[in-house]
Amino acid sequence: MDTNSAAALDRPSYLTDGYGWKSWLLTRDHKRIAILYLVSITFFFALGGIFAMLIRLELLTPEGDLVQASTYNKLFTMHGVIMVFLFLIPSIPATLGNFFVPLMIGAKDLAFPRINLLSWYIYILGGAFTLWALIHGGVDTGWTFYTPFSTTYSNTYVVSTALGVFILGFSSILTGLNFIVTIHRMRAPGMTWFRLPLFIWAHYATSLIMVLGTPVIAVTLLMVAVERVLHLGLFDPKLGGDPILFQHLFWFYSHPAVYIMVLPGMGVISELIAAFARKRIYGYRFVAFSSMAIAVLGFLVWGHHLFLTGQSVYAATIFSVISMLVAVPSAIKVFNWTATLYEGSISFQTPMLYALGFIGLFTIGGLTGVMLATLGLDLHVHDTYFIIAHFHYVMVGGTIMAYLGGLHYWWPKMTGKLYAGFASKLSALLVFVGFNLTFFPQFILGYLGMPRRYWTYAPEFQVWNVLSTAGASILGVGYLLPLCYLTWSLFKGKQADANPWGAKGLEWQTTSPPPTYNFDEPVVVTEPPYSYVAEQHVVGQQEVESA
Amino acid sequence: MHSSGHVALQHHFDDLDTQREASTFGMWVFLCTEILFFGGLFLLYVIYRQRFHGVFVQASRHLDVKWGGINTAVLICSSLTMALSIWAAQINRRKLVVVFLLVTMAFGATFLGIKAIEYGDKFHHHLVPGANFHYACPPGEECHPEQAQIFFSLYFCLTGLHAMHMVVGLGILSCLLLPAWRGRYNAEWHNPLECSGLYWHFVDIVWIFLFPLLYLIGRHVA
Amino acid sequence: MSSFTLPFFPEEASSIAGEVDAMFAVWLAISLFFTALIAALILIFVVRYRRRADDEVGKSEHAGIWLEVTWSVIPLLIMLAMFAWGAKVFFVAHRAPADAVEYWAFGKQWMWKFQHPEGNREINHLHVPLGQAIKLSMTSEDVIHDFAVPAFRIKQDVNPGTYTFTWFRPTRIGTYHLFCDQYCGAEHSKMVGSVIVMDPRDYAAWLAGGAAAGQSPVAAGAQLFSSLACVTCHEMGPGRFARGPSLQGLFGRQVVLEGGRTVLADEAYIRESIVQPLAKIVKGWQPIMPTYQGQVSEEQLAQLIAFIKSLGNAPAMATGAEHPPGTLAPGDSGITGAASAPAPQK
Amino acid sequence: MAEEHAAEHDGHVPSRKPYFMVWAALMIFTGLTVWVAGLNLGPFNDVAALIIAFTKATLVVLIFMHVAHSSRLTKLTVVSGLVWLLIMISLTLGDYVTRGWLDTFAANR
Ligand code: HEA
Ligand code: HEA
Ligand code: HEC
Ligand code: CUA
Ligand SMILES: [Cu+2]
Repeated sequence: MDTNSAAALDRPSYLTDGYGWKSWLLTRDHKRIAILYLVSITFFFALGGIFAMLIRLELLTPEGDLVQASTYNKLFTMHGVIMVFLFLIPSIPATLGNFFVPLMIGAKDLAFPRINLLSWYIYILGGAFTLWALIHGGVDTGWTFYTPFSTTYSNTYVVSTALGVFILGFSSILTGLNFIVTIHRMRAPGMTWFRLPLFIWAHYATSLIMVLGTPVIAVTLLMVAVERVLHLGLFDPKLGGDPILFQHLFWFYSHPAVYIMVLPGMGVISELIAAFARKRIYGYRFVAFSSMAIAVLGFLVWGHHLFLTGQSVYAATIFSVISMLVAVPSAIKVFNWTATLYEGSISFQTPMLYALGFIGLFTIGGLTGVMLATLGLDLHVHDTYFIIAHFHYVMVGGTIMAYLGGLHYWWPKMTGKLYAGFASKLSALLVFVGFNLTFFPQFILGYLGMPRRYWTYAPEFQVWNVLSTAGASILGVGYLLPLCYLTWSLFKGKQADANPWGAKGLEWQTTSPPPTYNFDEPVVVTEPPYSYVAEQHVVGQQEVESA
Repeated sequence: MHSSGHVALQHHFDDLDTQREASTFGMWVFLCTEILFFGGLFLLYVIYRQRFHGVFVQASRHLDVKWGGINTAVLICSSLTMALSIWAAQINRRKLVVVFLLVTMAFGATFLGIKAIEYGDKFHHHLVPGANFHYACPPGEECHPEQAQIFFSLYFCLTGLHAMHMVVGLGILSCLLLPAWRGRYNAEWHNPLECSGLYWHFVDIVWIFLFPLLYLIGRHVA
Repeated sequence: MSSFTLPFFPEEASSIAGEVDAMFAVWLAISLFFTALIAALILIFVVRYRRRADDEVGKSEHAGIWLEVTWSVIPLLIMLAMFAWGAKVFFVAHRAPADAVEYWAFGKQWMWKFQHPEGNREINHLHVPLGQAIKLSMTSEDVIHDFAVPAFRIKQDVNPGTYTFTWFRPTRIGTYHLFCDQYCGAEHSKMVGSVIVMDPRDYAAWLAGGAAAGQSPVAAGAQLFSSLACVTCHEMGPGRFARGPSLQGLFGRQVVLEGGRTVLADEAYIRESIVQPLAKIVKGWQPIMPTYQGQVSEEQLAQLIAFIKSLGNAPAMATGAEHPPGTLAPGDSGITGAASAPAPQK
Repeated sequence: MAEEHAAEHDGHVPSRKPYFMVWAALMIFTGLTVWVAGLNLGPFNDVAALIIAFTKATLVVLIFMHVAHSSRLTKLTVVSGLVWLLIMISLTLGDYVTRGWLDTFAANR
């Protein structure tokens, strides 16, 4: 145990620097705020997951026998809203990003610690609004809030949910703002742009989207609320308004938002591949710039969600071709990760299993995305289960795999504890298998024509639905396991070294868990990231996963 | 650095300059999001203006160019005094900072007062969208209450959102008064003043666009 | 038991289905290739380069620019090719062939209403003759719906306040699912029905038989045109003084507006001219036309439009003929596999 | 950025003249935009109004908000906000303007 030297351990870590609820709820330490976020998003993930299980149970049979139609509609709406706005968007940035952006660039904290804490409170407030709507009877508009249904026809709690999402937007904006300023202004001496870990590049790109896109969804949902409450006509077709204008505004944010969801995941994967192949990411600059390219191009393709809404076919053509362009930087990433494995020194720790799973599932999700961007195909599969399968592959197969991989990778750093190796590998396997069983059949269902948001369906679709439900239960167990053994490790886990994986990166140069201001001595960076050099003595790897 | 150890220095920054640059930059990034926040409404304006060109031109004549123009002038003056209060801080004139802040706030309040008069007038003439909306057709012209209602919806959303920003701006400025009085803003350190100024000017700029787009488009017909 | 069949592909029952499936098959092959390639490379590398000693490190190499270019450009070219193909199919799907017959569809929470050119009306079921290209003009009475027939591989949102279109040429006799594919409220999943493709002779018999017959949309529109007093301003026939422009040959023409802009006189334009006449003023005319908002239902609007369309380019008032002679050219859609179309029965 | 502020601390007294000049220009432009709106220029009414508004905004940004003396990063931030707004408006407008272009029924040609 070298860096966790006795002297260093004499002073408190960020976890022991103050006790009691006040020291947490009024903290300005980015690491503690990350933990606050971690706990809250786990809660919302479980809630969204429960809704998912209810959806899958209802769909076990073609008839609507478990819940009523209106209840079903609320289920998938709350599932979508919670998973997207309360779980996936904050997931990696607000937990792993919050914790590791300052650590990885050698800063003492984010640029605006108070704003960081504020963003968590705003998140909680937004979540409270959403929960309030949920408890009082829920919403049934779908997570897309399409008008005029949401403004005029739905008689559920649209306004409080929309305001909830509106509020959550500001939480996201503040996080992004904080990251941008931090990455620009707080890098340690010697930490040049091309010495930044790819995780940082990914978060920088993500923050750009958060800052430039989120205000649009905020104002859009505000308009929905205003139209619904005050009966101002903004999208109302009865006044000559155009509901498709709402869709433009919604997707101007929500397409880039899917890159808010996946870019941080891609950043995590770059770190994992580098650490577990013990080599520099192949084509570092290409991977870095591809994040930026995705962020920028991602703003030009939102119309691919509107191909069949009555949008002009010429606009559709433009949006289609740019959607294809935005897939190129994703391809660059996938190929560079694969090439990094070549001549690496690959170990199969749990995080690496998740990373490899990510590459496979994201590739499938991405390729089907490009199919959807093909105008003639979207003609057939738009708004069917093909879409559902596509985005669960990228969001669950992609981002959640990355999130879990990252959580397992940095868990020893965040908590100072090691978790059980066998259970964690088992869970990675269960998630992979369960995931495919849940969502692959949905591609077939989609091509067969089964529409999404259907409470009942034609009987010939049943077999695939049964398979999907079966898969979902495996998946559920796969997610439940980490919850158990990670919690367990907090109490019974072995103490972790400063650098249990023998990985490179500033975050591994401080103690596990780090002190309040991250580093005991000022940091000076002298080498590019991932400088694994053979001659140099590499810290012996701790017996990590055998607690 | 000369500035380390300053009272305003937060512990995670190495020196005041980094802190100042960080917060100014942060403010700009925030203003960027504000552009897009208003941008959503501007998009609606552009699309509906394109669609209902005639109606928008006609409905715009119900807005009072006189009040709109005066308010534009008021905001421009407030921007000047805001800039001057920062200038006063830069030359260490403590009282002048406070005076300019107060004048800025007075202009801001005047703006809101005039806005209130205008809103009251719209209310009086049943031009507030909703159940009581009643759009009187100009004699001899065909009219379209529905589309005019969309115009007024946009008018209220845009100016309302703008007015809300003014209120927030007034709140921010009033928080600066006491520290300014205590001489906290001076040549070495006046960053909160600077950042609040950025916000105030931004709100002014929004109005610079709102005025012609809402008040003036029907003028050449009237 | 029907629930234990294991369907993979939906039936192909329209002229466009074959090409959509072909495109899907090609995409599937491309995807399989790339997924397999990446999976294989990963497997080979992780086995071949697995860590053998605790302090082993990988061999970092510098990026080969040609490799980066290769794996950017090849996928890009593939995608551009698929984009072009997809766009072509999309345009075909948005442009009904010349011999298409116009049907109307109205979406409403939670049912579909259809009107045949012959005047028959149906709810949730649509009977069509085999081989006949059918253009559906659609609108909604409340929220957004979506007309989707998987067996035809077509889909189109149906919006309130405006018109959208789709068309298909059924190539196989049978009954096919009709789904509402845009979420529209509680009973969205019950807004389903069927499209029944019949032999043209059976179809004719069906039309003549029990099905709810009625006036054709064009005839109904002509009646509305006089009962709503449109005719007082828009007098038919050349050379006569009128307070409003002649609607003869209006449809499909570019109309010059006050202020110099031009617009295409399509269904949306005509609808707008009726419900919101002031929105676009025809150059040289006064804005005196009253609005008919709220006085005509969506179905009546559709009938008025059908009537105005029927005025065609012919000098005299057309009498319900769907298409001016000479335009009945075979479909120029370029779709392969279309069944030869028997002439529509009138 | 650092140099410019170093200058400030060195006792350089910033001038207030530019502020008054910008103020005067803004007032004049306000009058101008009202006057121009009264003329009938057809579509150029909009163009003129927007050009004047942009000029005014640029003056405020450059002088009142000190961007003229700020880092490239600040300038980039301002510009990117505008560019993104432009992306949103132009692509959406592109949809609306081209909506009617496709003749949905080959028979009408
Ligand atoms: C994390 C989230 C995420 C991500 C990353 C993506 C990525 C992509 N998505 Fe997806 N998408 C969603 C989330 C996401 N999507 C959601 C939530 C919806 C539905 C919303 C709703 O309606 O509720 C949706 C819907 C959706 C649609 C609308 C479908 C419809 O409603 O009709 C389309 C259409 O173009 C689309 C396209 C794409 C494309 C082109 C990509 C690309 O970025 C993918 C790029 C990646 C690759 C291509 C893989 C790697 C490349 C290679 C291995 C090289 C080889 C490649 C080729 C030869 C092509 N998506
Ligand atoms: C991040 C986003 C995300 C995630 C993670 C998921 C996860 C899952 N989703 Fe979700 N889904 C969406 C985003 C997401 N989804 C969106 C945006 C929609 C569209 C909504 C709309 O149409 O408006 C959608 C819609 C959607 C549908 C379509 C509904 C319809 O159109 O009718 C279905 C159907 O199968 C589904 C299934 C699932 C399943 C089985 C999971 C599984 O992966 C979930 C597994 C997780 C668990 C089972 C929880 C794990 C358990 C715990 C942590 C402990 C909890 C405690 C106890 C149970 C004791 N989802
Ligand atoms: C009081 C007279 C009047 C009546 C009644 C009237 N119109 Fe018109 N209509 C006009 C005038 C004048 C114009 C041209 C100015 C304009 O575009 O508004 C016009 C324009 C139109 C146009 C656009 C024509 C073009 O050349 O682009 C259509 C379509 C139309 N009317 C349909 C109808 C229908 C259908 C009705 C009855 C339901 C009707 N009108 C009733 C006066 C009338
Ligand atoms: Cu109608 Cu769904
Ligand atoms: Cu998208």
